[in-house]
Amino acid sequence: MKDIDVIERSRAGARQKISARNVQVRYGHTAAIKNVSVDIAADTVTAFIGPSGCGKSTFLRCLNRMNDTIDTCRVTGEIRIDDEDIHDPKVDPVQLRAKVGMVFQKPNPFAKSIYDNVAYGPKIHGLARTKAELGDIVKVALEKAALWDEVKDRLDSPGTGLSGGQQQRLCIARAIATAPQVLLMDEPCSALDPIATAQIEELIHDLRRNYCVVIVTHSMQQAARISQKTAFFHLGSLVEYGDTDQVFTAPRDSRTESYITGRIG
Amino acid sequence: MKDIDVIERSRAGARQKISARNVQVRYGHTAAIKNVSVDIAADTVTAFIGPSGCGKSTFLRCLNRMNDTIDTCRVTGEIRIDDEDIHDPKVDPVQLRAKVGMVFQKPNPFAKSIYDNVAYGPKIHGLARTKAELGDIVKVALEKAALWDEVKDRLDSPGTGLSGGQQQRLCIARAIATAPQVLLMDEPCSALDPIATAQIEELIHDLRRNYCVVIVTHSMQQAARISQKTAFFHLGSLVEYGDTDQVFTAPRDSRTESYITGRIG
Amino acid sequence: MTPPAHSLLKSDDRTRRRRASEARFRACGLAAIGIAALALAVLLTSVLANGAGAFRQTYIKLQIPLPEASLDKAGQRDPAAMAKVSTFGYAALLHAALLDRIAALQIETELADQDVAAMISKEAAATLRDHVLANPHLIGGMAAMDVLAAGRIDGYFKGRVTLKSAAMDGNTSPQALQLARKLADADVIETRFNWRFLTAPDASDQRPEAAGLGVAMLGSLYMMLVVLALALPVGVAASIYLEEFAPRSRISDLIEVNISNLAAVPSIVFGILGLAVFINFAGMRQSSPLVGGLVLTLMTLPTIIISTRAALKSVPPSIRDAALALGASRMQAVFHHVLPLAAPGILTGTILGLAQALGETAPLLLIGMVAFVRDYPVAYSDTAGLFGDAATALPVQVFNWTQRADPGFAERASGAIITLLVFLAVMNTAAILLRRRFERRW
Amino acid sequence: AAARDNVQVAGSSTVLPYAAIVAEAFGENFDYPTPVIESGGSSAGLKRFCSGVGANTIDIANSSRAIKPPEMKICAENGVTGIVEVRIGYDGIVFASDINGNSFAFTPADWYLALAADLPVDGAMIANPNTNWNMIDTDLPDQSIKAFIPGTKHGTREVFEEKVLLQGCKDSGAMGAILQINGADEKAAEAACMAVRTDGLSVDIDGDYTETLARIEADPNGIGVFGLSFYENNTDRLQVATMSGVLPGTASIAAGDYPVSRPLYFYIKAAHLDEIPGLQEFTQFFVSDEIAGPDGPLAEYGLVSDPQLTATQDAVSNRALLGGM
Amino acid sequence: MAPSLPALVIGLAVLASFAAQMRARAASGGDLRNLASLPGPHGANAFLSVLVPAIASYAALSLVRLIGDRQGVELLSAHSVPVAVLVVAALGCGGAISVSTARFRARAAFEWWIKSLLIAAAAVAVLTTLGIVLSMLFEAVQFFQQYHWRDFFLSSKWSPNFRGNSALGILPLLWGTLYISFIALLLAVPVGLFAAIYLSEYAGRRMRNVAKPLIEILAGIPTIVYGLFALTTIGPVLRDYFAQPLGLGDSASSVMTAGLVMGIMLIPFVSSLSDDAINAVPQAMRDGSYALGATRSETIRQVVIPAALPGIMGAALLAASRAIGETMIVVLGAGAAARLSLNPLEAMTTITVKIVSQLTGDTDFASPETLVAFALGLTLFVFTLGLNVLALMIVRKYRERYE
Ligand SMILES: Nc1ncnc2c1ncn2[C@@H]1O[C@H](COP(=O)(O)OP(=O)(O)OP(=O)(O)O)[C@@H](O)[C@H]1O
Ligand SMILES: Nc1ncnc2c1ncn2[C@@H]1O[C@H](COP(=O)(O)OP(=O)(O)OP(=O)(O)O)[C@@H](O)[C@H]1O
Ligand SMILES: [Mg+2]
Ligand SMILES: [Mg+2]
Repeated sequence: MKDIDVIERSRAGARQKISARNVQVRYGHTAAIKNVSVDIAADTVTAFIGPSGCGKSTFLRCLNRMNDTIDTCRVTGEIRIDDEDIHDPKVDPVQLRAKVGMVFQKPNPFAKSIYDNVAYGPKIHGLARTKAELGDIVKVALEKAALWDEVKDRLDSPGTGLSGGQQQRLCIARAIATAPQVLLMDEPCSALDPIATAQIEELIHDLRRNYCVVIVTHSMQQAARISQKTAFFHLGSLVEYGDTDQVFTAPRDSRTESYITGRIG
Repeated sequence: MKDIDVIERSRAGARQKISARNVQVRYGHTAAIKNVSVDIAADTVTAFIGPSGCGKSTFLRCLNRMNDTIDTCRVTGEIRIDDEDIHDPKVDPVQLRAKVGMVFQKPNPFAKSIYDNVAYGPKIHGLARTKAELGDIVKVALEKAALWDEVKDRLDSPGTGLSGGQQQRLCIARAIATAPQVLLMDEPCSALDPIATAQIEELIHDLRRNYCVVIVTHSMQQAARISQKTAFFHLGSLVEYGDTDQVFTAPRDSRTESYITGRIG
Repeated sequence: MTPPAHSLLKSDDRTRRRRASEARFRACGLAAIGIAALALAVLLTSVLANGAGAFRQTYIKLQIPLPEASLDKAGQRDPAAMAKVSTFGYAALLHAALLDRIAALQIETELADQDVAAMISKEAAATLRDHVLANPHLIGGMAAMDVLAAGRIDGYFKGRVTLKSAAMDGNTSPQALQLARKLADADVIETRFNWRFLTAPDASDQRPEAAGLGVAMLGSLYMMLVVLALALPVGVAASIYLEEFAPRSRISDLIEVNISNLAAVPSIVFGILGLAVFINFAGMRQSSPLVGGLVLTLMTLPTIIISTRAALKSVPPSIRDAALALGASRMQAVFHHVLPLAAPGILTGTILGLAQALGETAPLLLIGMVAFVRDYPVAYSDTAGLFGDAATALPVQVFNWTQRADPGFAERASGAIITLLVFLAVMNTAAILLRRRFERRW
Repeated sequence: AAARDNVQVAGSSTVLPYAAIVAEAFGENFDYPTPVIESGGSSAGLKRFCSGVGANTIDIANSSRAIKPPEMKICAENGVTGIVEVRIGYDGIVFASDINGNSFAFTPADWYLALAADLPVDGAMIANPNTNWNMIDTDLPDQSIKAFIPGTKHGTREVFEEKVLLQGCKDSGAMGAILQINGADEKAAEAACMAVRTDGLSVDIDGDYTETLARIEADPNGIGVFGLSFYENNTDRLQVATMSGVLPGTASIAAGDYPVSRPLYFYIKAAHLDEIPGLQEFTQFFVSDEIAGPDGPLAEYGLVSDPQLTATQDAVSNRALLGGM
Repeated sequence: MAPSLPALVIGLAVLASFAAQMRARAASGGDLRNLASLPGPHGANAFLSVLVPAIASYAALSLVRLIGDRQGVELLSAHSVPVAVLVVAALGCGGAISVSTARFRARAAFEWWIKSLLIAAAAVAVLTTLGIVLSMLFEAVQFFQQYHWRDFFLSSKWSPNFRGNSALGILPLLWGTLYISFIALLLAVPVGLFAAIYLSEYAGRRMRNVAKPLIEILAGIPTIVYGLFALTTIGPVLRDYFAQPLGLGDSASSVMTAGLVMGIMLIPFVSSLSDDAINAVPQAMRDGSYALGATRSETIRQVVIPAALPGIMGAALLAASRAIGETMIVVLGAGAAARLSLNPLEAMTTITVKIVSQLTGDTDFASPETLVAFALGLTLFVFTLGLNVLALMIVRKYRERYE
């Protein structure tokens, strides 16, 4: 396990998927993200940790320009994905988001059936040629998200009638069904029990082989388990960013240390 | 710590706050809760654990008759709080809910200012005689919910503009501001970082002195830390219910054991 | 399952197609707005072009001798005796005054005296009579008055009547218009802003130049007060009950169907209802704004109820749950949290409903408000009660005027439409501003 | 409800302009409030008139036709027993077309041949083949037939059918031919004479004369049926056709030369005469020579003054009740 | 005396309100938490306990008096009504004050009053229906006594006649009603919906704030203006550029003319109400779709519209209702000819138009030609009722709650 990680990490080091420079985000007049620069490698899992309200979700939403939909939100600085500036006027946010998928912190299923919730992405991207193929995609996605068994008999019932954890997994299934290259996950396991969490972590581990995964989590154990890189945010700033091992065992910044040892919140 | 727990438990054993008998819940034609009977003691923290979708939220919502608001939802069986049948036609669900507060799984702040979110309950229940008193109640509630420092400068901004974890704490503050006798909390710490979680756990610990707290959680550690009683649900049934120590160290049911050791989900 | 395009800057076929479809969709939206805007522009321009003239009016400035011999033979200044002299008597004085004036200005005209007299509005005599009866001391002297010019002369100064059309017109002649032009040059005839149009009551078919909207505006105002005071609260209350409290049952289904069905009831049927219930059964006054307001209230209720219910329905249930869980009653949850969020929809319903109520004529037909009314209705009187005086309404005036023979009324009808729209705009501003404040996404 | 202090009138929209002129003058010269004149049609007016006695019913019903026996019966059932009938004059009905178009000189037969649904030809009824005026009479202009006639709700339609179509049917000899075809069924023959074609060449107008005028302006081939007063106010846009060589006008109609006209009435509720202030005065003022005479404002506006006005004045003064009730 | 009655009742209500609050406060012994309800609800309950029964009794007694009046007997003397109302008010006042104790759940009582007011409001809608049916039933029955129902419902000929012997078949009118409404909706629903979509999803705040009220002006323009617009502008254009070249007749008034113009009038009904419904869809749902790489239009079509469907259906239904009930535009735009034809460029007419024209005509008011208006009105009422039941069933199938 350790060895593989080392190999992976060096490989990742060679290919940066996302690189952010001096990113600032303000909601109206208050800054939520202050001057964050970070490089996120392909084929890695990067964890964002930090106290509640420190700007993790906000920064995550910058990476696929989801902040565009919030009127008061202003993003400055440069974010490049595959060396292309995502704020370039020529970039279509639609294409960007097809490439950079996202699971939100609050589960937000569509007012559609469970099946349609998952099939929606593949449909609009034309990932399936036939109905059967689409059915397969849905099934595989739900299986990966550890939801298939629970919902296979009620694919037609509305996605909004699921339990909290089921909704969360539905949103994960929905996101992976479109096969993005980068997957942004905002606390994807917050409403899940340990077993489901383990299944999702396994999924993330699998995804890492081909994709770049960024995950926001409050569980330091989880971060340590699944990520190769960890970024620690505090009050809108990126305080520390490095290999997960290093961040958790030998943090460079005193704030990181305090947070990890449970002294600041 | 141990000793106190024993004392508490014996005391609790004497005074049952909530007692449910043969509770069944169906959504349309599918049963979500099957024949659950349970006694919940006053001055205790009771944890509901179980895999996602097993009916924890559903059962919790029975206890303050929140399921009344779902058209398709049918609750049968008997639930008594303070020895009064809550389904008695003479019982006003409004008074019931004033007595039995609730924090929902998905944070649902009102589309109002942060201050108004918290002040709403005390206002309608007339808990404050003056504006200043109301302000105090709001402040104390926000402090207890570990949110005061983050929002004290923006009490006027909308509650919906908070981060996920902040919204969750806002909902906790809102619930405790009305000073209910029973507090039902559906995964109140799911979006919180460890420090905030610790603060909320401390709050729960404090609350226990006077209130009856029921908490749904996916974190077995959390259940072990804060609860005196634990109920394990599986596929809509109450599989095991007992002292937390016993449930975690010597589960009687094999399913409980599998779940705790991470074998079923 | 090839992953989508690798470069964000270059798009593949599918993306191009999707983007084109996006552009088409957006264009459709814009086109829809365009259609609506175009229709609005066309309608408004035609109304404005036709109706602007109504806001200007031509007057003849006259010095009118008031001989005691013809106005107060007894010389007692006894009002009853003076009132015996009818408008016909005063008309003669006016005609003489105009002829004198023309003679004094040494303007040549081939017109017969009676055709010259026809240049003065028939309304003028009544105005003069009222003036003299109110100021008896004037008798024996002169009265300086600006009197209304007849409709065709007025039309000439506004471009509605031309020398060419006058040549074929049995009611005027090119000579009359030429004379009017000379008088205007001599500053005897003047066209100026027409306050009377907004204040004066309706006039008969012979006097388009005197017709005004005073009574109609008061009538509409009273009716809208009734509608606003009843339709909005009753409509919102009914919606709240049906949406938030009524048990889901056959009965509530029936009520729901019944309300949408009411929306499809032709407006004149509400008139039948009003006549049967309010006038014949309850004995309320015919032609009164109170009955009109009640009928319009019933007519607008479905619009308000339907939109309010839709608005209530779209408030997320989690908001209600949150309030209920705090021990708020359903009533409190609705009034404190749901209603504010539903406010935009409710206000839209109100805007549409009031627009409908303000512009509707047919139901008023049967309760006697499509009428010729000259006396200003008062809001309250001991004999007639609240809003019990006979009145008309703005759309009624439009309807009436478009039916009249004299082309001068067509111009006034358009002017009345402009006024109606302004009235509507004023009435709805509050709703529009409020709605703007409440509109937000959650 | 408290007693009213204004006179309340309802009924025919044809009578409305005349009633409004009188009401206006009445309001100006008397100390009573100006009467309220509603429109809404003779039928609705008479219906409200007959709905009972009391302050919430009307005092006068205007009508463009005489009240009918079944209506009288309902009136009586509702307690409205004393009714004074007043004929105020005659309404001339004229045919007019766009001012810039061809001029026409009609006979009733022309109209019959132009508008009949079916025509008797060689012993059989065939669908009216005429589509152009000069197919009927070569003296008429070469212009396709497009007639805007009053809809069946209008009293004018009845007059048009009887005095133009039926007359034309008889004049043209078609009546005889039809009688031959249908075996001398007089009633059916009359109905056939008055049946109007439905192929779009004849257009019913349910609205008022302004609508007819607008339609002619939108379709310059159209010829419309108008009231005399309406035409006289729009001589710059319409040219009138002669009927059997007579030009319509108040004089020619009063003299009986111009054939198409109808009487206009109003009905007074006798029970209200002493209850409603000003009602008696208003009715007398209405029929006074000053107003309804040949030189009065009503005639000036296009009402054909009733030659028997004096008799009417007496009837009003004496409250002569209808049907001797 | 009469005008002072309201003043007296309101005075009593205010008095009761204050007294009840004082009593409650006194009962609380200084700590409001001892009360089952706050003083506010106590006061409000007392206020309504006086006001609502007083108004209700006034209404009921007046009704009794009226009914007596209509029967020609005096069931109640004029003075007894105010006295009775005052007694009721005083009883309410006393009762409300006396029950205002610490344990009294005043809020529940107060809400009971409010709820009864809400029910009363909902009852208005039902009573209106009842009133409409009753006010037409008598005359409709008379009509069917004079005219055979089979000829009315099944005949395809409509040609009323002054001398009786009229053909009064409803079918051509029904057809015209449906045809014209259909065309109107064909224009109004897509245009209105697209306008709503553009306003809520694409337009900036400024444009939206301007455009929405502007479009709503269309709903405020009197229908006669639309009618004239149809008659003088749209009609001739359709005739000269479509009907004549296509050989579909040469009528300026046609189903198409009226339908299109009516469609324009209905745009704001669809657009404004749909806009509200679309706006009420939670942003989180849109975000979910955008995050999957959906374009705006895909999001709107597949996520937002389904979620807003109940509101949009309501808007369309309202527009349809208005189309069926509209008169003036049809009179001027479609003509007055009752005809059963498929050609949209031919003149036709609707039930509503004929109701108005037969009611405001010059025919004998006791004859079937006039009475038919009531039969038409009642038939239309029943017919639209059927359509609405159908619509409700369809809407039910699609309704989904979302969060
Ligand atoms: N509104 C609803 N309509 C229909 N089914 C529902 C509804 N809410 C919940 N369910 C179903 O009832 C079952 C129990 O749901 P519940 O929300 O109680 O689960 P839970 O134990 O809280 O799970 P989680 O930990 O994921 O929140 C699940 O299978 C769920 O899909
Ligand atoms: N829509 C918004 N409008 C205004 N302020 C916002 C908005 N969303 C977030 N904020 C503020 O920005 C800051 C960062 O929020 P963000 O959601 O990124 O936090 P987070 O790190 O995700 O926290 P959590 O762990 O609680 O989800 C917080 O202070 C929050 O209150
Ligand atoms: Mg977050
Ligand atoms: Mg749950």
